[in-house]
Amino acid sequence: MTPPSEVPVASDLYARIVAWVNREAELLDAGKEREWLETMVSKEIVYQVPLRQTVERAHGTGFSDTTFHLNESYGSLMTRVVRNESGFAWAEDPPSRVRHFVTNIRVSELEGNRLAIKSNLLIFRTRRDQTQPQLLSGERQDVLRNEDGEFRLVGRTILLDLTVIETHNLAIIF
Amino acid sequence: MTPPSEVPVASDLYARIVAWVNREAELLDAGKEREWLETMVSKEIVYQVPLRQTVERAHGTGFSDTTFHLNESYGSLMTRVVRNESGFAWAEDPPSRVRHFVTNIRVSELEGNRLAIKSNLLIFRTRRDQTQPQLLSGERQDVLRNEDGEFRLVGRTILLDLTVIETHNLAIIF
Amino acid sequence: MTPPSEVPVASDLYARIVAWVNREAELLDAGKEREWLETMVSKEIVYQVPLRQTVERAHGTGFSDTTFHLNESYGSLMTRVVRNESGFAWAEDPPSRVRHFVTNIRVSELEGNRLAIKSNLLIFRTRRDQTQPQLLSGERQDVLRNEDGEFRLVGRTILLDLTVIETHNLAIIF
Amino acid sequence: MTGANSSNGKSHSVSERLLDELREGLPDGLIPAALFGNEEIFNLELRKIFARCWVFLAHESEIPNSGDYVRRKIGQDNFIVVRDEDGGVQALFDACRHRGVQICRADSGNTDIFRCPYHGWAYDTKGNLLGGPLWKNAFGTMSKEQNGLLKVAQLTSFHGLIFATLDPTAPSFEEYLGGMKWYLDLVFGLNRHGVEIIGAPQRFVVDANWKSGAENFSGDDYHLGTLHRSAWAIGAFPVPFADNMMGYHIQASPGHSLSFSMAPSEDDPGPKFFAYPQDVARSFDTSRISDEQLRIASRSRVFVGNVFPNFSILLAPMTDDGAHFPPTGVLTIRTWQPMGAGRIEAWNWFCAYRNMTPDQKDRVYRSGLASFSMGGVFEMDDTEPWMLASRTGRSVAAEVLDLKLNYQMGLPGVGIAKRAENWPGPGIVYWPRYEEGVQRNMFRFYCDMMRAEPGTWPKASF
Amino acid sequence: MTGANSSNGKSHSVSERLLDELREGLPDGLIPAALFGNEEIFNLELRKIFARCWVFLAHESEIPNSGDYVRRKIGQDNFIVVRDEDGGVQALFDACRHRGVQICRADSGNTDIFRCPYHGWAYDTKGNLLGGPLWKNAFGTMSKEQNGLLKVAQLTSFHGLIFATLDPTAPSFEEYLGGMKWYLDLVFGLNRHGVEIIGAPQRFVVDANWKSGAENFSGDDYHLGTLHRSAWAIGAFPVPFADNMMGYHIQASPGHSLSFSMAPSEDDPGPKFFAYPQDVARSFDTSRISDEQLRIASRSRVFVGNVFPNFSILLAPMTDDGAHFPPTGVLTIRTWQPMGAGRIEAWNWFCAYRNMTPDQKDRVYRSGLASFSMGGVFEMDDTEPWMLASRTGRSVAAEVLDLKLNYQMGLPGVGIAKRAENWPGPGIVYWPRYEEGVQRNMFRFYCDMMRAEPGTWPKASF
Amino acid sequence: MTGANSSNGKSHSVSERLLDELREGLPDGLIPAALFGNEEIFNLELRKIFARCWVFLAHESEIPNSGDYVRRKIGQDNFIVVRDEDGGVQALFDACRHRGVQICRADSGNTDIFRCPYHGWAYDTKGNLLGGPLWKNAFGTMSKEQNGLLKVAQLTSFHGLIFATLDPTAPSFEEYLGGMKWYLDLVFGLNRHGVEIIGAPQRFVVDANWKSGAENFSGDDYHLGTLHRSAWAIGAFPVPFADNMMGYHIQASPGHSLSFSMAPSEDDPGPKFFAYPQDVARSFDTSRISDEQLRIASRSRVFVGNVFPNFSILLAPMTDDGAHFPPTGVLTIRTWQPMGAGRIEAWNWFCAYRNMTPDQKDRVYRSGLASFSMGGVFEMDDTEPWMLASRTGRSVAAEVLDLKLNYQMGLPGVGIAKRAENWPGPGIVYWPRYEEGVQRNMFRFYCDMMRAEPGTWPKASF
Ligand code: FES
Ligand code: FES
Ligand code: FES
Ligand SMILES: [Fe+3]
Ligand SMILES: [Fe+3]
Ligand SMILES: [Fe+3]
Repeated sequence: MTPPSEVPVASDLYARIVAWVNREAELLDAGKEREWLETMVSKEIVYQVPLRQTVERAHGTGFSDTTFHLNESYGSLMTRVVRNESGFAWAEDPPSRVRHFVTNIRVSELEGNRLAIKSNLLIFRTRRDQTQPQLLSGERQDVLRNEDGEFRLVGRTILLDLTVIETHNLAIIF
Repeated sequence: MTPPSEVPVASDLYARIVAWVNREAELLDAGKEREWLETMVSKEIVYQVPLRQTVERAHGTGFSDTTFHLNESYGSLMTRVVRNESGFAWAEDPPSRVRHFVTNIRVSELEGNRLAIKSNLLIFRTRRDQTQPQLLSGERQDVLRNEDGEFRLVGRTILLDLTVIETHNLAIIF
Repeated sequence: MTPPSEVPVASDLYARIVAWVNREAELLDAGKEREWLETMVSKEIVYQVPLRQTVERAHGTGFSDTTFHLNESYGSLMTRVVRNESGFAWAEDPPSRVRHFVTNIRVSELEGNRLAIKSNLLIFRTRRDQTQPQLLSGERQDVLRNEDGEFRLVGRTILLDLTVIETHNLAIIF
Repeated sequence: MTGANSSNGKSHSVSERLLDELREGLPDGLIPAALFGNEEIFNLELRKIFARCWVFLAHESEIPNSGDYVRRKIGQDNFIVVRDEDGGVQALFDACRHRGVQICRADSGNTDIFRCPYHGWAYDTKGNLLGGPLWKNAFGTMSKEQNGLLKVAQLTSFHGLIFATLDPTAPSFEEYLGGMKWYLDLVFGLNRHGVEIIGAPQRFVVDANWKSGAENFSGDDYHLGTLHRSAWAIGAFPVPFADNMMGYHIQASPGHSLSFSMAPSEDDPGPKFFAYPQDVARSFDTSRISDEQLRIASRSRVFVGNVFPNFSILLAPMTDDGAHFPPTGVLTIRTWQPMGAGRIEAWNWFCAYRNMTPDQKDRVYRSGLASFSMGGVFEMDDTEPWMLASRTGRSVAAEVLDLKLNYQMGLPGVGIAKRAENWPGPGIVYWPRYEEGVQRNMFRFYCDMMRAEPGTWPKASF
Repeated sequence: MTGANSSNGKSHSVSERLLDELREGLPDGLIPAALFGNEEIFNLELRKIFARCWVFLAHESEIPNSGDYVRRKIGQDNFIVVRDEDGGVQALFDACRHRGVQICRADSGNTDIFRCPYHGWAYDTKGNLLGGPLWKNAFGTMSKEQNGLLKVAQLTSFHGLIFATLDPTAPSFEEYLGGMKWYLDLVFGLNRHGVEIIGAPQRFVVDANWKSGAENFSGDDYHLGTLHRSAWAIGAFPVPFADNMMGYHIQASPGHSLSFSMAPSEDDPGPKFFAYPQDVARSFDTSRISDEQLRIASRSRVFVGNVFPNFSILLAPMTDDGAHFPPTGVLTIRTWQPMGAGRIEAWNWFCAYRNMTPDQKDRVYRSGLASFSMGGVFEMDDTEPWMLASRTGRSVAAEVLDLKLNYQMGLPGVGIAKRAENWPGPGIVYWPRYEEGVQRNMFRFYCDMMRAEPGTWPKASF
Repeated sequence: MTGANSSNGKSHSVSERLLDELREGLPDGLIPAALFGNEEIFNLELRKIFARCWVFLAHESEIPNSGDYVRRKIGQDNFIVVRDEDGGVQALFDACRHRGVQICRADSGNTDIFRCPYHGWAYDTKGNLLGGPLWKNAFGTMSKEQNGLLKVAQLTSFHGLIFATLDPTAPSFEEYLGGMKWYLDLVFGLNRHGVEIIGAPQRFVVDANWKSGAENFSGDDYHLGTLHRSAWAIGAFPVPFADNMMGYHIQASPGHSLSFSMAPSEDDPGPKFFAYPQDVARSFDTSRISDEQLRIASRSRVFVGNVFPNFSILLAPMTDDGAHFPPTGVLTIRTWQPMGAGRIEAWNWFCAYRNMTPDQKDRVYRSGLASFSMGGVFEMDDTEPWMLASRTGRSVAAEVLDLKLNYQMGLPGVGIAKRAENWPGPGIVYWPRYEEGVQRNMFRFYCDMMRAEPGTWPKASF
């Protein structure tokens, strides 16, 4: 494939992506996961949170490309949505309070009508009386594809800055 | 009222709002609360931090529309400023160190020369020797109004991601 | 010197700075410190993290202008890079996982082909099995200079929101 | 500190030593600083104070309808305070009898069944076990009676205030209140309509010891002049500091103290009836209190008091915006939930008399919020010294240097406070308010409770 | 709570009292709630359970080549599990013998030398001290033999599963397993190829007590109907709740329990061989197990069990996307690492039979991840009640109100479970699965271990 | 761990057992690992070490003018170190005598009055109580003398270094220093001008035990070759590792140790006078020290030492940018404040001789910062192994496997270090520096202090 070409921050395209990213975060933080899935996600989505291990500097970042915390398809994401709508999803009832802080957005064009988006993601999450949040931090690497005039999320990889995850579940969408 | 219409990220208006938001945060983080109040806030400001309770998923977000952590007017905000200037505001002397991280800025136009701004707000706060910050996270919903050529804050609602607040006081401005 | 003039958020220049800031954070978070130093930093860099003390409101922010946590030149920064490449930099082997969240970017022009950039910086850092991050927050004040067509970092001051630093070392670049 | 604890290897001796020092020091107004930070003392408090004394849970106006519930704390533990199907009030320990899972999923709500998420045991609003999935197969003949939710030992409702205790041997609430009843009647029975809670309680966490809140509301008026000096700078409070020191300090009964700000003479120009609006004040009558109580109320500017251990009330004139609104009487309730030797979860309710207009209630709420809340100009300052005192309570230096805190104001010869003559109400009464007998009274009862054997009680009257 | 601890000053009496209550209550299925939160009990567990019992460290397939290592935990402490230069497996305490510095710098890797970063002492893969910089000058004649890395007292490999104990007086692993061996053989020896680990283990931290995980996997089937009700809503699990309760509860030997979901009759339509794909199932044979074991496996829908203290396995039919893929057998291993009285670090491995195709293994991994992982639709829910139970375990109210948890399901007269006749395997067996004897068996052994004097062991058979 | 504590119910026996093991093991250079993590030991240390020994607070150059103050720690507690109105130095416990509120609001500043924020009690710079609002009304005749701020028991200034102790029975500072005085004189009295502090101290928190810092500065030179190997890679340090091991290890007096890096012969080319610039070196004279001391200094490349418990100094040649600047002598002071068994708050001061030029002082500061600070290439590495060692100190495995740390370097027959002949200074002296007697000396005194009864002191000389 041809190398990705950077999309200038000043461009309309970049601006559209920022709007897309903000809209997505707003939907997810408001718990509108079905709307997110149905209006912003491609049926061919590959959504992965790879496992990470502590390794020596010489051995790189420690991410695994075969094992994951989450490895989702459109079907399995829809499964989550249905589950939360079932009224028996105790793990998230009462729901966590989740906030997506998306910064350092970088956009580049890929061939095939696709865009690569990198951003730094900080998730602030609390439940019940918790005063100390769970904080999840990482780089989010997205691929968006223009599907009949609309950008759809076709790939998402979350590279967490953690090896052991301090959370009782991962019932959230990054 | 007519529905709000989204202001494109690429527009000059959006850019002006970003500058406004950044200037405000700079003033507040620098403790220039009087300058903020006198130059950026409308005399008709309604500034509210509603109370939040943990409720089951079926019952929504748990925000109260009648009870608050803060429910301020221009007069009561000025009261805070005067208080901090009194030299006897022990609660904030020595002052906290406060940092506003404002992300995911969304702008839309309302009728009546007004703009609605949503952003995700993370406040990092420490005092004295604290090495662990107080972290306050939430969605900030602002309404700005163009008052003779200048944007003024006429409405602010802070939707915190917390029910119990771990802070000895709320002597900060969100 | 003439007072700094604000660079509008809508301008191309501002956009170029945002891209510069994002590229820098990406390099640093990826541990590409040599590339950062060689491609983005001026040989005349002055890089300082001043010490901070708790002082009463009447006495200002408590920053020292003579004592520092870090006070680096190009030479000493290169020393750090070489050190990390030496294979014996135990302090950072295995390396910390560092994430730069850069928000509230403000740009203004200085005379002499230079730009002043203020931003709010949140650093999320973990090591080994840590589930609770070290969080470092502050205002970053940069000066960039156009050196034959490229922006180079010629000055950086980190005003931390902390007096006591909870970190076993400062082997990171802000 | 557990440090003190470990430092000599006899973990019981630290608390015993501190309590001995307390008992011996109290007559001279000396209290060991470590009481405000020692972990062992704190763990004793949870058992000997909070698991035995009557503590406040909720106001009936928070759960008007059957099935309404709020989740509240006794000590550190959650109880479901629910209006049962017969209109009674229940306080149920939030722990399933099967595996102990907490079953209450919200801070407040309405339900007729509490179902445990783990295996599905279901309980009604009285805590009765109703059953679970495929019950016969699983638990056939097992007694449901013996597997209902656990309850508080005693519960009562007083002017709509719901109090409970985990100790079946505790005296009745009336007996426990003793002389304090006369004063609570004065506030909560000030008219025929009584009071109601406005909105839900605010909760915030402060790194301090719960006793700092309790002793402050027992009648620490002297701190206004310094800590709240800014309040005058902004016109938040209508009575000058020195004038405000005029009034009565009352040890109503062992443990329970209060304080009135009152002008020396009836015809003093200052606020009457806590500065409630005229038309509200007009509704104050003797339908539920005596002439004496009404007369006291009429002369009162501020009422502040604490029912041992951690139920505090304040009734005072406040405004959120002195420039535009005159102060109004604001009644606020506080509980200082003990979350650690150096950790309070403060609960904060605002009350209004039921017959106030919506506007008047809104003024009360806004004024209270702006004055006595986490973001209020008064309370904002209060938490600061409490934090700084609890740090000292944890310190080894205070232990080694034997730091005793000073509660000597108003002791014979110290200051100008004198026993008051012909005061119509019960208790030991001083005028003016330059004294700390109200705090010593709290600590005297505290000391007795901390030393009392299980099942035994110190006497509830002087 | 250390609170209970301090509350009477005799820090030993709390754990002793709780263990007495446990012993006395067990026959009636009553267990004190504080066992799930008391700090003193937890610190005892680290010493009397985790420092003595056989615990799981790794699977040999994780360290195939010499020099391969993984860092694993015994209790809270790190051990280097390494394939030594002779192909043997070592478990070395990760602490330099000079100043105690941890020398293993990665979660996994390959090396022939572990060098300490402080002064440079170097050790080989057997833990032998090799030397350090300028060794003669510094340590000349000092014995290297006496300064090698410390090791576990006993180590064994069973079907590739590496177990170890710090107690030299512990019985052999076979003896320790007792009747449980028959059942582990059934799973890990189900064909001639055996199992392997897929990928690296997932780790996550839950604010709960480790025993909640252990007792759940000992055979808590009854919770599916409520806690996992959503699983049916999304078609993640093929057997209806009531049907799934059919099967056997087995106390294999003291401490170790398990449970089979099994249809009443052989020719039930439901899943066979845990719903493994046909061609995989065809490879299941008696090369390493008996006809009885194979027959049991063939009829089994779900196998879940726990080797005391914290090694749990689950073998069940799952799918990540019921709409597109039928369930497949998924074998998963769990350890519940005790990080605090209210803190578990859960480790999570997925396994496949070696002879499965890459696609089949991928289905196993995806289905397992989507079902039994931190983000899985089943496990997501499990952690919730455990957290809510550990909160109760810490509570003073549970102590004061004397809350006993209920483990009575299946006691004589309680429910329909009955001792099973002519079951081919070892242990005490019940049908159907409406019973909690499997949990009582775990706690009986737990109780014996907690009371056992150093060097002495409760008997490992009924 | 409190675990060990609770594990047998006799909370005193753990520290007693560990201290017995320490005493018995020391002659053979064996020290129980738990000393670096056990909570009970730590709480004892706060009382028996930090509340009794002489500890460093500040340098007089930090508070030149009357009213100047800095807030400093003894153990974990804050003291106000202030230049009083008569020019004397006071160390006042930062706790109001009324309710114990901390009254010092800044890390440093200048004031003539400390006013408490709660009720307004005011104190002068000698800690005398001056009064409060409406004092007569409130506290009339109460003794102000008895209510001044508490103070340290003894305080001294030595070459401008302010030391204090909370123990009135402590020996004089000179006596406490014993032979160490000769060596501190050598550094701080090296010329007639003496030293001053540059800037304010840097503070950072490390999850390690304070003794790791103290023992390292007592003379752990051997770690440079491995831990600081990167320092040579970047030319930060001018003396090769093996050469740098040449020098003397000195047990100056019980508890206090130090180490000199020194070339075997006077005319070695290496750095002289710690590589201070020539013109500075020229100012070094015998105005305050003896010829012997001056000669030692002239031959010295590095001086590192520790005054028990936690006052460390280092004097060594460093540069921030080897490519452009030659190393210069840098004198740095460290204290390792004990914030927990596994938590140090490190304080870090840089010093220069008063007669150095601004440029020279700037070089000292930059070089020190780049080498020995939180961000310095040396110190950056030091904290790492200390953290990894304190983790081991907390471990149950170290307790169960009875891990003894190894301090045997330099014991008879171990390595090449020998007692030095005709050394002009006091103490027990070894050459070369391949030995750990300096650490054993620290732990011997530590052991004596931990076992000493209140009021009694181990002897301060060999
Ligand atoms: S724990 Fe509540 S039903 Fe089992
Ligand atoms: S601590 Fe490992 S070599 Fe010294
Ligand atoms: S606490 Fe300091 S004056 Fe009252
Ligand atoms: Fe107050
Ligand atoms: Fe489950
Ligand atoms: Fe070092």
